[in-house]
Amino acid sequence: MPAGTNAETLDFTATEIMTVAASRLLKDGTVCFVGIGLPSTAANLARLTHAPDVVLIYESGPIGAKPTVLPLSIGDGDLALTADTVVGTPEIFRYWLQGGRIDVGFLGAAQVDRFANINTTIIGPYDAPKVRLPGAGGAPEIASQAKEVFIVLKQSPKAFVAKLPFVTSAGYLDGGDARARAGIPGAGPTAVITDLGILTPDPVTKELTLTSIHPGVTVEQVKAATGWDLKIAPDLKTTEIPDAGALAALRDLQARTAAAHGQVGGEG
Amino acid sequence: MPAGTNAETLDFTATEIMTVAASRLLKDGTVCFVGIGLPSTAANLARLTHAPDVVLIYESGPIGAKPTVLPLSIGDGDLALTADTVVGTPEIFRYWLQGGRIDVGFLGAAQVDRFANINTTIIGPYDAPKVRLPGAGGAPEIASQAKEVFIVLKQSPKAFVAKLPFVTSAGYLDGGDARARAGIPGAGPTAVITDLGILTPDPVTKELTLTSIHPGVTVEQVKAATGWDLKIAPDLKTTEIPDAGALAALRDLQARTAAAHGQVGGEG
Amino acid sequence: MAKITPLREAVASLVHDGDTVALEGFTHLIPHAAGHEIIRQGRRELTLVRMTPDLIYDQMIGMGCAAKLIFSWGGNPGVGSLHRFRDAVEQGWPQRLAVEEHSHAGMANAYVAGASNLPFALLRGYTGSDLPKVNPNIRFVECPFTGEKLAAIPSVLPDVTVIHAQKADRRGNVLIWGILGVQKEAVLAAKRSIVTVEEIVDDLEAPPNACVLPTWAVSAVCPVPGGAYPSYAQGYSERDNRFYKAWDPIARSRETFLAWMQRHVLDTDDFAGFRRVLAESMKETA
Amino acid sequence: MAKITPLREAVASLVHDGDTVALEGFTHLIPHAAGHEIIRQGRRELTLVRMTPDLIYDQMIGMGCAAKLIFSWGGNPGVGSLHRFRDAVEQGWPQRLAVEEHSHAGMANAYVAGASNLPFALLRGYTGSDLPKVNPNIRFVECPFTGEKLAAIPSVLPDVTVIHAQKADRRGNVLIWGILGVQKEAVLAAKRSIVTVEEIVDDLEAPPNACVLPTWAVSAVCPVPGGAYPSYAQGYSERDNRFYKAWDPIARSRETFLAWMQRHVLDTDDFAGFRRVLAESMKETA
Repeated sequence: MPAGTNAETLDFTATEIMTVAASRLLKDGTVCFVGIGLPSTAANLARLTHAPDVVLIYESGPIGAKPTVLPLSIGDGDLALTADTVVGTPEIFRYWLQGGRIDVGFLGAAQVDRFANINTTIIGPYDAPKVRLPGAGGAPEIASQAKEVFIVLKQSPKAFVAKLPFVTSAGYLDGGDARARAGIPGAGPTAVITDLGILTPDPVTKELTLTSIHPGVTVEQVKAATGWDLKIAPDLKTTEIPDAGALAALRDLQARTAAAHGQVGGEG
Repeated sequence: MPAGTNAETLDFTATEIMTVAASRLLKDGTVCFVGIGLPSTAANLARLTHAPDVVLIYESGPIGAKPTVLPLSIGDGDLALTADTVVGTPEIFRYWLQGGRIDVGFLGAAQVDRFANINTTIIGPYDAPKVRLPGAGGAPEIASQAKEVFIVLKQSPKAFVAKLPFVTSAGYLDGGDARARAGIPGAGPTAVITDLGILTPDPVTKELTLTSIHPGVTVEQVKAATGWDLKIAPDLKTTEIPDAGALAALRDLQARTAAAHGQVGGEG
Repeated sequence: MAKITPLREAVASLVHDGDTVALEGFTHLIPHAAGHEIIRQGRRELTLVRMTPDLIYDQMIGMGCAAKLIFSWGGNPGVGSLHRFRDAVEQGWPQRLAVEEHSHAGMANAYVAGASNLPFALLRGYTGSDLPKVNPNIRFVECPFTGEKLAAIPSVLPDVTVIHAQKADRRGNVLIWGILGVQKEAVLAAKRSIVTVEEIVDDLEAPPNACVLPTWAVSAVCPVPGGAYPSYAQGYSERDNRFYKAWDPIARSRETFLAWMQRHVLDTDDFAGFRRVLAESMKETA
Repeated sequence: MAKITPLREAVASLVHDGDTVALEGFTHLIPHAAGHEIIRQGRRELTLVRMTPDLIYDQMIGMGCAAKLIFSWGGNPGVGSLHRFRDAVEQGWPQRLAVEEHSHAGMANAYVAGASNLPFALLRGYTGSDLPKVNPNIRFVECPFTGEKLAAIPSVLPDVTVIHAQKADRRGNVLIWGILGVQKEAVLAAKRSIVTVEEIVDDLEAPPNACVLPTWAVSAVCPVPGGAYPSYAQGYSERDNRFYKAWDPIARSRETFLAWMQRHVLDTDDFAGFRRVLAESMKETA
């Protein structure tokens, strides 16, 4: 949490502003395909604050889940019990994601590159890996078939790399119109929300550009946490600080989750 | 009902012996994909008599239906309420029929030819039909994918024709090993049960041969009701007469059906 | 979010001349009321899609709504032929009806492929049948692993799908149960959808894993109690087998058909009106 | 008809060395008891299939049951890595593990294709991903109508599928509800199947259109109450999140792993025995 010290003086943590900033991007009524962990936290925060009619779909089958606490796994019983309906996993991927019904795919990642491609597969060569990561999960098709994609992850030189060892899920590939030329339908990652700021793709080159910086964070900090020469938007904004209501809702959600699970919702 | 007069002197109608003979072919525990009308009557009679554990699957979705009266349509509510489960129609065709789980496909037909091919599509040329029949329904894939097929229909020169104007569903195609050469998995129609007798395919040529004749029916009657020079098995048997229990069960079923529907179960 | 709206408005705004329209329901939950409303509003040149065209398609075809029919079994279930469908195919009355004919397995898979946003459905099908000879939309592809030949048919992708369901809640979430047919796939394959329902309730009380169409996947929900008549809605009404039999003589001649449609459909305002006039006319002939 | 039989006998007769085995359950209803029994009986050279290999596959891989893994996401959900899986891939311990890697969409479609007796699954998938570069079983076919390029992967066709479900009746009909995952497809795609259940009841009391596997589509039903532990069975038990966290340090080193497996699995007779010993050891470390 490189920005922790500064941010805490403003009475919220770097993870909290990341989560609240990510949640703000979700408009009410959006149909959102949610990954577990940070995306799920942000999406549920949106549902509990400004977007009560956001529709949360988890790859395990729940459609319209309204969990009372954050799920620890993608298939928690609470997701099933609070959903409008629970379908089989094949149907989720066939009728709902591939069917073109998802407005926003909300993903985490182990690594991203400058064109918002995602690696969750491997560090090192595929056949002799240095680190074996969990793998693709639902991400390749979420990244390609959701109308747009938000990625949320903490910013560090290990996570934000110039070149990925493996592209698990497509962002803008080599940039420019490469994604469209590859016949990928969705608009791709329109925002990468980190603990330091928000990166969005340049409209033409599709290179991730810092367009919003969290209060208390310096541009130098963000550059130092990025494995390439990060472009900074000329009209760089400062991220709005989390409002008291959202912060209270987030903390309450996490307190209830900790009480229910013994820990805060994780990956998987 | 060409055999009516003779058969009735034996205290059952030609339709009754046809139905009972067809039902006898269904072994207990068989998984049977049932067409509406005569097949459904025979299959339910089997279930109510010698084969209590026969599993009836209807293309509308019920698996393990145990209707209290004969269904008038393929989607009667009674089928759903008495089934072990009701799945969608796509699943019936995908997981259960194409999945290779059907022991016997039980079909009716408008016309059959000497190789037990079925026409339910058209009389006359396809583009300028003399009679437009209902069409294929589930039959093409039932005929090809069930492990074996029983066909039940009344015998007449119009129904038993030398050459079909249209092959809706494959029997043995041109006979011999034509069916296997065409890559069709199931064994094909192993019995055609009529109001006059039972026809089974010759083991080598696959030409339908009269192997059992109903009591009170003459070979000449059967030949006259067939649109080709019908082969008669050298060891032609006489169909066992319906036992009293089966006849009583059939009549009771039909009486209950008439009381419930105002008529006996039909086609469709 | 589905708009909860009268059926007349839903048909007026969502069903257009020339559309590909699927009215689905496998014996159960056939959307007769919506079919009548399409006839009343005089839609023309529709491509009608349905696995089992029955009375409602016989009426729509006989009233000249349809230019083409995509189907797999066309009959009056439990009774016999569809006379108006046959007249259109055999005699071209009231106009020639183009026919694209499949098997049930083909149609069911084509709806699944449509709901899945695939351009075609893949199945083991049509082997040994003459259907591929008369339907150029039945083709074959090779498995890239085994070399096996498999059937391919285009996905069903309706402009509008119309179904009848048991109930919706006040937000427009729809619950269907019993014989499900291909209704869910038909709605999800379509650009727009109309769901008539028996009733609107506060809470669907759906069992776990029930067939629920979320409100945001449906265009319009229209309360039409009994709107599946003479078909049925499990838990609400029984199939009226008498009507299926009564339809046969009505539809046999063009004149009796047209007179019946005039009195029962064109001269009535809505499905409740139709049911009232039908009750009168069935009393007359009883 | 499914045979209702103890799990030990079902594994002994239905799971063979060298088989392709799918233990499915998407976070919910993971068949841990059956996985332990496969380890106890020392099965070798298995090709393991599973969308989300988690603790039970970590144990099976670490105990040397597996020659190959077909999967789409391998982790300890909510905690982190699977250390035994990583050790097998990164270091080849206890033996080299071949890996065939897909996306969830690919795996889910491959199970559907298997259940449908198709040789391959057709999907819009893997576009822009490097997965096709490292997995020769991801190929592409052309739509015979539109010319579009679509992904094709081989069907999953296990020799044996193993799942856990809430209940079965005395005939062996199985009811699953809640998060369904791909269990139905996995059973129907397989030659043989084992279903462990929380309880055997007189009447399933299944809602209409519930996910029911008929007895004749299942090989063996084995009563194992709590058999999904530390995963959960909706309506019966909660997920034990503590165990998922506790697994991480156990699995980090080969020695602690082997000692733990010896004490908790190899030295116990069945899952009830495992649960008793686990309760003791968790008390020790508490």
